[in-house]
Amino acid sequence: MTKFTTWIAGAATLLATAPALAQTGPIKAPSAEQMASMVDKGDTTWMLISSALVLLMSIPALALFYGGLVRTKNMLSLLMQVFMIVSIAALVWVSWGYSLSFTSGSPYIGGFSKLFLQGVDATTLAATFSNNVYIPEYAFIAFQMTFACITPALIVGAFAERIKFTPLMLFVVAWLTIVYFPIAHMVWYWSGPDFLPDTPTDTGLLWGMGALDFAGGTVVHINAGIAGLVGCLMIGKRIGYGREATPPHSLTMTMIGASLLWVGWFGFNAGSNLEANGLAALAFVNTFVATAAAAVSWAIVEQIHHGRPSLLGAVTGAVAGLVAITPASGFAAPMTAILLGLAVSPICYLFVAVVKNKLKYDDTLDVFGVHCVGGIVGAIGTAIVADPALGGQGFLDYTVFPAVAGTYDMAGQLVTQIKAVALTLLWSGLGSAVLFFVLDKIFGLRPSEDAEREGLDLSSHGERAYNY
Amino acid sequence: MTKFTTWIAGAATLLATAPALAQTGPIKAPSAEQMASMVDKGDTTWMLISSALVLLMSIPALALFYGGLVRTKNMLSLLMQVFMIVSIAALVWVSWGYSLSFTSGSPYIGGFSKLFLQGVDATTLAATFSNNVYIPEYAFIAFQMTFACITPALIVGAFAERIKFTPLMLFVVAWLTIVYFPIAHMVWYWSGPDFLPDTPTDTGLLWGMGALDFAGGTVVHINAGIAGLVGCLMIGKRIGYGREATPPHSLTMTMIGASLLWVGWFGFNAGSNLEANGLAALAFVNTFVATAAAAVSWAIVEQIHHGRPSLLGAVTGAVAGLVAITPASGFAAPMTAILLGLAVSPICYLFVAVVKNKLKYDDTLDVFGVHCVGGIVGAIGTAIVADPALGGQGFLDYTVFPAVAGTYDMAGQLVTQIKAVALTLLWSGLGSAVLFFVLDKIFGLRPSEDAEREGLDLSSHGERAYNY
Amino acid sequence: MTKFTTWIAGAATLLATAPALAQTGPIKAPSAEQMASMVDKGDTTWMLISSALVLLMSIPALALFYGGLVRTKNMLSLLMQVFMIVSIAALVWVSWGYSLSFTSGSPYIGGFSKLFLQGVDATTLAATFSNNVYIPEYAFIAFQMTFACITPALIVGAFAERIKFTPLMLFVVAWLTIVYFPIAHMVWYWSGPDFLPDTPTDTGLLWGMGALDFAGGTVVHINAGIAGLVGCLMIGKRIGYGREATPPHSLTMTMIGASLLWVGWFGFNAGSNLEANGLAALAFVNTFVATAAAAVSWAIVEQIHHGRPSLLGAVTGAVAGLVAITPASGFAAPMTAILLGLAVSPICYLFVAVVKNKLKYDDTLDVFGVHCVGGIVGAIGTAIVADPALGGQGFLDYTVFPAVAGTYDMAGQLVTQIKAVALTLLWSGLGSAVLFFVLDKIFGLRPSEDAEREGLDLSSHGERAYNY
Amino acid sequence: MKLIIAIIKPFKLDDVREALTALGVTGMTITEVKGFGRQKGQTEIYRGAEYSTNMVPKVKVEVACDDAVADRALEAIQQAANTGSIGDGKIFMLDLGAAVRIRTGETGSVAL
Amino acid sequence: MKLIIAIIKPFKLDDVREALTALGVTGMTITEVKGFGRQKGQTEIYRGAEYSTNMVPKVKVEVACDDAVADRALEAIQQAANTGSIGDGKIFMLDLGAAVRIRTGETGSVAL
Amino acid sequence: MKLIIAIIKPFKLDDVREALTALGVTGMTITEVKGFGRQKGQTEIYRGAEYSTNMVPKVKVEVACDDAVADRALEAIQQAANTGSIGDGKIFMLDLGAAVRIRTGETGSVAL
Ligand SMILES: Nc1ncnc2c1ncn2[C@@H]1O[C@H](COP(=O)(O)OP(=O)(O)O)[C@@H](O)[C@H]1O
Ligand SMILES: Nc1ncnc2c1ncn2[C@@H]1O[C@H](COP(=O)(O)OP(=O)(O)O)[C@@H](O)[C@H]1O
Ligand SMILES: Nc1ncnc2c1ncn2[C@@H]1O[C@H](COP(=O)(O)OP(=O)(O)O)[C@@H](O)[C@H]1O
Repeated sequence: MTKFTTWIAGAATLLATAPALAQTGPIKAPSAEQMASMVDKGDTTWMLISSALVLLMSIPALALFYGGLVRTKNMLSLLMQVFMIVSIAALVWVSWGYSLSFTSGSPYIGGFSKLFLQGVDATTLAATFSNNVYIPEYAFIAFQMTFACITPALIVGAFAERIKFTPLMLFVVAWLTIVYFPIAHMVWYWSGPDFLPDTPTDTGLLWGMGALDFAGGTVVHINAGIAGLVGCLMIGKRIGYGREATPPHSLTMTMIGASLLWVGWFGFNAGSNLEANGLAALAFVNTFVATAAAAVSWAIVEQIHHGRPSLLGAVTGAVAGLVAITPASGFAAPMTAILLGLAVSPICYLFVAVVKNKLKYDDTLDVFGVHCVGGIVGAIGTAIVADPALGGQGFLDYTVFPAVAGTYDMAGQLVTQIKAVALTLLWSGLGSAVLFFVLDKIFGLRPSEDAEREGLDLSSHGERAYNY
Repeated sequence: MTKFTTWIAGAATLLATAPALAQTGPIKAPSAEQMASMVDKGDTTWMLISSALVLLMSIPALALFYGGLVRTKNMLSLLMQVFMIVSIAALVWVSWGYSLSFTSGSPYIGGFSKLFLQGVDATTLAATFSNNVYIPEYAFIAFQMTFACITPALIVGAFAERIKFTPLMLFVVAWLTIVYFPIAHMVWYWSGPDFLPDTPTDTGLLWGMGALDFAGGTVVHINAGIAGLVGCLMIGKRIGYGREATPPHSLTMTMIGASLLWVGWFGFNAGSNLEANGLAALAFVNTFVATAAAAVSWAIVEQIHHGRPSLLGAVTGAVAGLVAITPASGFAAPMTAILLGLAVSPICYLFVAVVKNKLKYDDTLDVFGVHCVGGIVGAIGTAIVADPALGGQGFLDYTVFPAVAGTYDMAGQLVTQIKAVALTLLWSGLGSAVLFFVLDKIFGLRPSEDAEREGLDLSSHGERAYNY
Repeated sequence: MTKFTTWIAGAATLLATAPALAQTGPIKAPSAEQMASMVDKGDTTWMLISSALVLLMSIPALALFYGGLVRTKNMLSLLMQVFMIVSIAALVWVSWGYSLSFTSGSPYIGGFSKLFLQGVDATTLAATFSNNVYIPEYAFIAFQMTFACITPALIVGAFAERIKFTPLMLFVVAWLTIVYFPIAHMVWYWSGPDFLPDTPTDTGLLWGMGALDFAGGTVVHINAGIAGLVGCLMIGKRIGYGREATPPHSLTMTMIGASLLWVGWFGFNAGSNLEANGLAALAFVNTFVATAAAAVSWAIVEQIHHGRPSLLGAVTGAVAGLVAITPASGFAAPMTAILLGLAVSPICYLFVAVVKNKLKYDDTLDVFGVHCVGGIVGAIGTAIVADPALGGQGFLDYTVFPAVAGTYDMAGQLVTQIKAVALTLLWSGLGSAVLFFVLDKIFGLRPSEDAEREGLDLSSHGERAYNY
Repeated sequence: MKLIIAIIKPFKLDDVREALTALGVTGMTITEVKGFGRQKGQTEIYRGAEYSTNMVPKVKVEVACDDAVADRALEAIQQAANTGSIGDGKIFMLDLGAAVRIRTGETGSVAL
Repeated sequence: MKLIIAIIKPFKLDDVREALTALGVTGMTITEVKGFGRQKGQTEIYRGAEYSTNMVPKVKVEVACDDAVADRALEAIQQAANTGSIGDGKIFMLDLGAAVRIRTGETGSVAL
Repeated sequence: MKLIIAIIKPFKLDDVREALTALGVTGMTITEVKGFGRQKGQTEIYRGAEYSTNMVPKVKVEVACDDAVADRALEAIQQAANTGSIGDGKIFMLDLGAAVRIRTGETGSVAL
């Protein structure tokens, strides 16, 4: 079946579930009143629960995944960093983040029209990827808020066990502002399917170029991954790196974290469809099986390399699979999603177990090796698996109304994807470097040697994670 | 935009999604058959998943939040208490709780018409806050059941580490019956928007007075908080209180608990809207940002007071924020929700870190200082943030059909809120005191000194939480 | 109220929410285009979130429930086994499991028409239990995938602490193929309510016999439970069984696991309704209260037998209640669900605390005593509680169009249920025995004595769960 | 010099420390241990399997001190840790051949 | 009086305890420790980083006993804890200067 | 034979072990302990309640060795564990009456 018929059938569904429109056909540039009749409570529920799932990914999932991997004396610092980053990012998001990301402005960044959510209320709506389907704007804001919360939290793994708390919090505010919001705008901003035909240039830069990123491979993972690498290089290695053993203090916590990441990631990926329909279900299945495949393939690599598979390997593989399928989740077919999952683990393994040790950068929790590398694999892989010739979903041409399937050109798409990756690496890499540099000069990023030895839990927060 | 137009637009949505009504307009006092056409599966899904989220708040979230804060030897007792309270409360709820809370009776308590859920089946429906929108009655029962489960579980934190198990279970049954069900009835019972115009007095006492409590600030938090204070005063201090160090045995567990509380609380607050629409999304966003603000403001208070922020502080702040936004979650705007969050933490901090130490009551886990005080801040704050002049949602006048926005009077609302708080403090305070007194006389509430020293895990349950 | 009127009202709802049909009445054997208008996004959301909840049941819930009960040195092996079983089962499911389970073939097993999900795409649909209500096929695949993931994971508890990893993974692949998929097909496969009238024999064997299994009492619990018993008998007792104390290393983890199982089980049971309507809400309430009742009744049995209730008892009771209500969840009324919950705990207690010790089989985590025994209690109890005379939902006769309530015959149903149980016990018992035997001959199932003593964490995976 | 090893009930640690501090002994080392003795541990039952471990959590206090203080320290610990019930624990005293303060390298009683 | 300190393999604890009980020694104190020795610990690999700790979990058993029983106790432990493979552990014996039962204040061998 | 007991800072363990290995002492037993001493522990505050425990995590190293090596071992530990700041810890030395290797039953210095 071609992509085209898929979408024709999709349109049929649409018409049937929005009967008010049945007589008149889809409405171009609908009025606010018309839009109000284009909201389905099933979609609203889906967006709200997806938002809750993505928050679950940050707290407790990511905090536990990371925290379990550090030494006992730094466990609490990781929990605290993630918890506070989520809190601060949420405030920044509703204050200026949403406006800078999702209002019309330049191709690089949005405008100030919705600063502090002005103009948003319980009746305003946000567009989806289907003509004449809308969701409450607050639901969209909540969903996107969870993305702004988790992305900076991902970064901290790269320099875990050796960062001062307050400068880190300042970094997060600044990084969101000059790195994350612009990239989110470039990749995801557009005026929506009912309005784009009349305003074809009202999009973010990368969206306009046709870059495909279903749920945030570039915006979230490559973005955070490269920032982490820059951070760990600029902050330097941990005391005792390479000499002292630093076994994970609780793989139990890491496994809980990985499991909840998997569960929550359905909100992240299938929620990014913004509608509860067959495509969301497809993204769900893809997220499921790509992850499973990556867990299995990491285990197999370890079985071959070390003679036995480890839990840490399996869950790392699962996370790599989740990262890789993220940009492709709504574009791939289950079988190509499996291939993507099988492929990503050996590549990340190479970076985590070989390249890192060779180059001797101390990326404590492999934020670069898993999120950046896995994100790049996914971003590039998306160009392949999205091809309708391979059972993929292709893309919709939204410049016509109603939208129709575009003609897929895999080579061209590959180039576009690579450009998007490169731009993200550059923007985030440079932006992060400047921020780390400035903050280091002003406040110092690294705790004293004694504080680091004692552990950040006591030295930064005056607490221990455990007092058995 | 005024509240009024908000609701007009809301009505438009309603009409569009319930097309059968489009010709006829909303139906006053619809028949059972008519009602059957007023159910949206999106709402049903929302209520079911919200119910699951609120159960998650009790088990494991609250159990872990509390359990992590006690000494190892009492960890398991907290887990057990919360788990069994949930189980017992569920049985009490379907047996007589639902009937006493949500059927017509006196202004103080409901009647016996639905004892043991008689008359309820898979086709009966419950009203929402919108004209002509219904949900399956079982979904409403399930949702409210989770509230009846968590509220008594909140209380046990106040006298953790020193309570006998069986008398506590009896207390829960009695407290639900003479305290919780009446207060739930007083605050939340009414005959629904399609029927109230004809039966304007068929409401609970506080509902009739116009008290605003979106998701349970009085019913849940003030109610449980004051019961906890009474309990800890009557049971007395722990052995060694003030002399022995009692550091939290696992802040890791406490952080997991707080995170899951946050995630689950979206079901609690946004679910209390009973419908998946823009208002639910607003409650969701408010819950998100008020919590974030409170976590940040608690951390700042600690930074100022002690020179560094602690994880326990951050998560305590988050819970205080969740408590404070609960009654206001569907009334505030995001920016006023943030202000409420910023305000609640310093106030709770004062009680937890200063007042408690001054007055020397041993509220082990600060049920009073966080839930009761935070609940009062929220209940009173609701009168302010609900004001449409501040971007709030005001209230709907349901005595006319279809409902219209009422004229908001902040001063009057403040007085009403204070009355509701006072009544709850009194009713629950006195009711709890009587129950604790009677149960203490009959069974004794406190374990022997040896049992307390050994820890309740072994002495009450013959088990340890950990055998590493 | 009789079942009949319930379903009439249900049909009214249906008509109202699918207005395109209002003029024409329900459509027999609808075309693909017609079906496309029979999808409700509320249902789609419900199935997706239910799928996420069931995955949560496996990871982390079941892994923690089991892992907490073993000794520290084997904790990680349990986590790893469950995590990898889920991953492998997901791949097997989409590769050949879905086709073998849910396509037309023989009464015993499906065909190959959907191998590797061929023919499935984002527009294809799956039937529900209501005429003219469909859900995206991918959503159905995802939901059923989670069942295929958790069932083999349940088995491993029976021989925890003494199994080799790789042979276990091979067992899972083989067991799914020759045991699980056939039984799923026999119990759950049918051509759907709009097509069955024309193809009345296109069903699985047990479905055709009229066996009732709402959410998997036979397919999941009896099936896994008997496989576990066979496994633990064939693998033999742990070294030191009966001599060394093997107290649970972390009842905290077990309690977290049990709590998340409870929360996730709403997806399992109420999700099995495939639609978000009043029946799903009923299944939700039944799942809630049966579990609560079973937790309470286990605690009471312990109070009587040992003088105090234990947490392990309470959570074991809860799981037994969840197991027992599973097949009955959409058929019982809340009050009969409570009776079922009260009844199951003493029976499972007998097996776990008396029979096992008498017969001296080393079912490490009581997979047989809880899942198989509890599943049998539930399967047989279903025949009783489903009786409309006891407030149950009876069954629908789908051979007429539209479906009508069938005439309930409790004695006949009891016989049918017993036959289904017996067939499952036989099929799974024999199939599992053959598989264990063959794999033992080829690879050996049991680790060396030293490896077992050292613990599987280090010997199989080279890791420890904790390095405090 | 002597090395005193006391096995006490965990909740008596604070009392013992205060008693020793009163004698001018400020340094000590604490270990969590399990004790077997007359005191029977709780019988624990897990799903019907009984474990009667008679293993009881205790705290071990090790104090190095001058011969001059040793007897008084012994007595102080005995009194502070005493509850009169079974399982109160034991105190052992050994001869200490040498003591070194790592920071300074000082040896003998000044090192304590 | 003697203080016997035995470092043994954890799973041998029950055997050792039974052997000592058979001699009439009923009190003992147990500590979880880590041992370095000839026995090499597992090499653990975490995401490609190898940790070859050669640190092995052991259990330390401390028994105070009368001189009269000491040698037999030593032998009993040695036999009970023996598996014949590397890492079985060591037994050390020290002179015990004094012993006090905290509950009663009794001293000397009666205190044991 | 001597039994050397050193209480050191946890992060110095690797250094101490290397220093001892250099002397040919390959066996040792490690325990996690808590120390009270001059070094004040962190003041921890939990929701406004201050706990100034002055209890600091330390590691206890026990090494049995020949008289011949004992003094050098003492010195080696002192140097390896030294950071010059308060809380570096102590080393104690006791006379060891007997030593047995469980695996073989060997006694005396060969057993070490
Ligand atoms: N012979 C012994 N050697 C070492 N430790 C002992 C010995 N006897 C008792 N203990 C320790 O002292 C603790 C208290 O001893 P127990 O016999 O229970 O009580 P009591 O000293 O009051 O008679 C035990 O738990 C154990 O740790
Ligand atoms: N010199 C020593 N001092 C203290 N403990 C020792 C010493 N040598 C060995 N041990 C302890 O004994 C354990 C077993 O020693 P090891 O050399 O591995 O085996 P074996 O005693 O069979 O030769 C070690 O793990 C360590 O705990
Ligand atoms: N008298 C003592 N007996 C036993 N252990 C001691 C004694 N004094 C100190 N220690 C141990 O040595 C550690 C370091 O001692 P401390 O007084 O803090 O520093 P320093 O040795 O540098 O003066 C303490 O934490 C404690 O474990």
